[in-house]
Amino acid sequence: MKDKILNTVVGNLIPFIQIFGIYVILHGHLSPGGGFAGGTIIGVSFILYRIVFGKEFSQKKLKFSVLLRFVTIGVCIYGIMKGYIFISGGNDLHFPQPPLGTPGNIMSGGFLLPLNIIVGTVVAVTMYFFYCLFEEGEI
Amino acid sequence: MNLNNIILLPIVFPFLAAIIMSACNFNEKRRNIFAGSVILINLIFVIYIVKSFGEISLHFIKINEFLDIYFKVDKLSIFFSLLASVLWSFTSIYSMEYMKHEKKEKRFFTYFITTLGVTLGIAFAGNLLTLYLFYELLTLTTFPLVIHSESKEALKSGKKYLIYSFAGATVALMGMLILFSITNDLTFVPGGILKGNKQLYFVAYVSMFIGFGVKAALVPFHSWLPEAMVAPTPVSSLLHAVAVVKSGIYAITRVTYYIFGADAVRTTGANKYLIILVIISILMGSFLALHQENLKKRLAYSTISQLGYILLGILLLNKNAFTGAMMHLLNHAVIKITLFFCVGAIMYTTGKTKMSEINGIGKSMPITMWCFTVSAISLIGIPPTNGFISKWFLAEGALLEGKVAFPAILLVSALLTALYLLPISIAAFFTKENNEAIIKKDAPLKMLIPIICITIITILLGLFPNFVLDFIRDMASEVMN
Amino acid sequence: MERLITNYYETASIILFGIGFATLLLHSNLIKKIIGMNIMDTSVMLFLIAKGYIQGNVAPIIVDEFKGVSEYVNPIPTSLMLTGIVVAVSTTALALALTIKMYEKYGTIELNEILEKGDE
Amino acid sequence: MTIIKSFPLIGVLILYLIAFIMPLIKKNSLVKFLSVISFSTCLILFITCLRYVIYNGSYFYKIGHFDAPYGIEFKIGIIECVIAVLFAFISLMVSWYSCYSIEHDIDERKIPLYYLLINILVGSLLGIVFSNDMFNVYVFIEIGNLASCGIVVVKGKKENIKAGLKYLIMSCLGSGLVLMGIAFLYSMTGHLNMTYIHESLIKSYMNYPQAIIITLGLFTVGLGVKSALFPLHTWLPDAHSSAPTSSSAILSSLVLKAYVIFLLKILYRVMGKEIIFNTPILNILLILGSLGMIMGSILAMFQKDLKRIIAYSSVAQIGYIYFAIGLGTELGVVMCIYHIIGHAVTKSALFLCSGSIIEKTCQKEITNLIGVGKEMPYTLALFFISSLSLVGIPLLPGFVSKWYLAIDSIGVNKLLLIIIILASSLLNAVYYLPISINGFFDEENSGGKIYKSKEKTIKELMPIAILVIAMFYVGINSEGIINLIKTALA
Repeated sequence: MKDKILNTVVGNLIPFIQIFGIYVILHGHLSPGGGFAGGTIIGVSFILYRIVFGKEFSQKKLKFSVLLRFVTIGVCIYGIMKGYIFISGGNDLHFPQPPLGTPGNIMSGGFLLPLNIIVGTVVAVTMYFFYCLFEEGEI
Repeated sequence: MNLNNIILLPIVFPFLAAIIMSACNFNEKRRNIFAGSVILINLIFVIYIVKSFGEISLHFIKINEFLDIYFKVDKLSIFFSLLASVLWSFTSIYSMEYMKHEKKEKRFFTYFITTLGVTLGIAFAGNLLTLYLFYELLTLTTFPLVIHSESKEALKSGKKYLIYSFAGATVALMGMLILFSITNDLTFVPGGILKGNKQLYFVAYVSMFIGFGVKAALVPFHSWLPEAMVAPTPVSSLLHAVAVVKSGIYAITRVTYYIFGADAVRTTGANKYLIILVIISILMGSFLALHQENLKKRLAYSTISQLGYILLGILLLNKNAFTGAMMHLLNHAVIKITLFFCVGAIMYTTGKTKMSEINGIGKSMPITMWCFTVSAISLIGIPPTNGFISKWFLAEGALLEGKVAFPAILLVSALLTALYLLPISIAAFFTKENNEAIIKKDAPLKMLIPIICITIITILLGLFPNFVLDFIRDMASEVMN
Repeated sequence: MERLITNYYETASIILFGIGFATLLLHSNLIKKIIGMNIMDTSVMLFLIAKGYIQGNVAPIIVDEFKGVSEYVNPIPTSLMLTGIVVAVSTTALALALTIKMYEKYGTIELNEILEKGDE
Repeated sequence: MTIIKSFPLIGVLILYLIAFIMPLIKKNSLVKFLSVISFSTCLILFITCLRYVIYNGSYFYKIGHFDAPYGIEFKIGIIECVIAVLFAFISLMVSWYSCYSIEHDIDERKIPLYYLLINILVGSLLGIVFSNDMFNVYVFIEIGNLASCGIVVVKGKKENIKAGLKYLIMSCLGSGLVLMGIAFLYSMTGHLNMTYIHESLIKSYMNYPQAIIITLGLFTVGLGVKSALFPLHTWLPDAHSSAPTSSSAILSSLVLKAYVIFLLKILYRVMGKEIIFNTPILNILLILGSLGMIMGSILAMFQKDLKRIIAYSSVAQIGYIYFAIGLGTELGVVMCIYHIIGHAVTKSALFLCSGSIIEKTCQKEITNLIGVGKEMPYTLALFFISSLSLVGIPLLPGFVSKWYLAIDSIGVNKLLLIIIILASSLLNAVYYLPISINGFFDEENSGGKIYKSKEKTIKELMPIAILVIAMFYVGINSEGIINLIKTALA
């Protein structure tokens, strides 16, 4: 895996993949795509990174504990936000209801955008974990 | 209301005492005093309750119409509780001495006292569910006593005893279930609560009779009794002559006369089939006892046949037979406990248990053997003794029912009782002691006192029975209207 | 019987379900079992989405303006099946991880061999 | 006042949020403390919610801003709240017990992961009980399915992984069937919300006769596999005996019951009485239930391993629960719920006692657990008391439910059933009592054991003692609980 051509090609390619992934996440709630699809794309870029540059190099860059903390915080924030929406919706509690958002502009979706971003990151990291798990049996 | 709580005292007090007993370990001497005093205090409680008889009844835990623990004092419960607590006190004195050569007395006494509480619970039970609850507890508390010596064989017979009692309890539970679904009321009312005749009554009555019969050593289910003889003598004497077996009989009397009522049982016609079973158990018990080598096993088989007498009296469903049965319950308890005590005394002093070993023992242990012979004679039923009175009433009841066969069976089995009891006395007194010199070494004093007192009671009951007889008579009239 | 012919999506999915169910139960190789499990899940998804399909309508994506309700296919089963896919993926991932561990510990992934080996 | 209405949802959310915080915390004791805190807060929430529901009746709680047919909603009734309180109480006790004993079962690094799985599992069980939306219940079932496989496998030994994989495959099978059932229901009615499905089914069940039978079949088999109904129970003994103690306690007392509750909801809330009475479903349940009762106990008799005996006995008790449903009468359903409560308390106490016994004496076979009574008298005494309840001594929940089941079966005048009930309670006695008897009384080969040598400290026995007291409470005031459930069903 150490040959020069692959490294340089992949080195330039990965940033573009990641940008496309971010684009898909951001436009998730208003156009086809969304957190899940965008997250998988970014996850694929991590995996590509690991295949090409080998285990110990990617270990240094994407440390397991950092990613784990990232995922758990992401899920907690997701839980709190969704919980707030659920509780506020519960029967006749008149908390301010986040706006439903008009198709077309990003910022109008109230909670939808941050939720999508979090889902994207979580899915990306889990994809990466799956791959590492199956490649060496241990992340 | 507080007066009614008194009824709880004799049941709960032994439990507490047992817990105290197991918690702090006294030395040998103080423990005996503690056990003896607990049982005597209990006896006083029972007598006090008996004095204020009649209006005491208490719903201990009333959850719903079926799940309530209900205690009530009535004539039958006084009769049984008095019998149990008096004999319990004698056995406690006896076992203080006897348990010396068995180890682990502390555990023995804890379970011994708890069983007293449970038996009084059965005596005072006001409805069938409380009776069933204490009936199950009786199995659990007597189990450690049965397997006291913890030898391989004791554990095996303990297991058998457990399986028999649990199977019997389940069959009795089935009867209770069917009964409850018809009447949904299980309280004991003299004269019975069932009206009319339904096919289900037959099934309920038979299953309850067999269920409780297992504990009363009915023939097909009797084999646990001789094997339970592996337990130490105070256990086998008290439990298998008085508490466990009689509670089976007590439960059957409760079911027959206080739930079904005599005429309801007669209409179901169940008693015709069950009487055959009872007769088999009378004859089988005596035949098996004839050639038993081990003394305790012989007495166990004789218990089976004597219990058959009592069941016969109950099943004949008339006043005289009922009186005869209750009298025999009392006499048999008193006589059988003396017989067991004497056999225990022989085992304790000379270590002999076999028939062949005990010839000539009358000279070295005169008092024990004299009491043994007196009780053996009264069990056979020779006129002046109390055994005769109960057999007389049983025969009268049988004749009243128009069945001539039963008195004949009673006489045959009386003969058989003579055949298997008297050889012991003859061997003890008249056969020549083969070689050792006759050393006069009778049982220790603490064992002799209970034996002598109970033999005196047997003789008194024989000569002046009418005090107890009138009590039983008006109990019978109350039940049989 | 003719009803089976007309909505052939449903029949196809039920046949697929049967195949998946059988492979899951009968095969002793663990990987084959997991494949069977996946076939079963996909067949249920096919069944549900086929239920949502309305002849001649368009996929429920708003391209430029909203064409009224009757134009679009029923979106609910498709959205349900999104979660269904996630669930199927996660169970398969767990099952595969366990198979790897089994291979490490037992050396084989044939279930009947493992059962005998496991007993000793 | 209305905040109480959203307590059930808050409870479930708390469980999930705290679950995901756990991997972040480094110190294990803090993780354990956190999980106990989360369960106790849930317990308090559910008790207040129960009292609220008793006074003001059950209500529908719509989640988010979309009302019923489209949004998801929770149905908070008396039964759901009683079961939720039961689940929270038992998981509190089990997690309190596991605080002391978990180090023996799994290694250090995995403890935060373990408590994460426990929290998620209990959260998903509560979800199954509360939710009124079919697909939502399916998602909760899947989460519960993965979490319970996780806690079985967490030990990482050979037989754990085999049992975990077997469990995973069987429950995936089950949830596949359940999903197919939901698909059928959706195709028939077009709704996913149970109350709406019920309304449209009542109107249209005439023209789908076979489809309804297929759906019922799918649900019964699917949920039967997951709740270890007799012929489909093969995974249960391996999973429960190899899993660590606290997880096998939760598995057998809570997880199996949630699926039974869901089946009850489908039978009585989605399908309704008239539909299921003309299908043979109830008799099938009756037969399977009684088979389970008898075969479960018979299989338990031949087992050598202590935990496998208790696992098989929970197969028998699940047979009791299905027997109660199969009776079909209203009292039958009441008794089914009562037995769920009674059995959950007894079984968790039994599993915890056996776990502590195995942990201390590190002997799994009952043959060499002979003198354990001398060494651990209190633990074995607690074990004996809870086994008494299963054997059916009056005043304990086991007896009460057996009694009412028998009365009910007489009411339905199927007398044969009493014999089955009594036979199975006798069989229970045959395999439970020898354990305690050999433990306490066998002097012969337990001579060398010193008194109370291996006894766990009082602190560790406290949760089991509280469970046994709760068992007595359930037994004593059984009348109150039964009336409560009766009012709920009316």
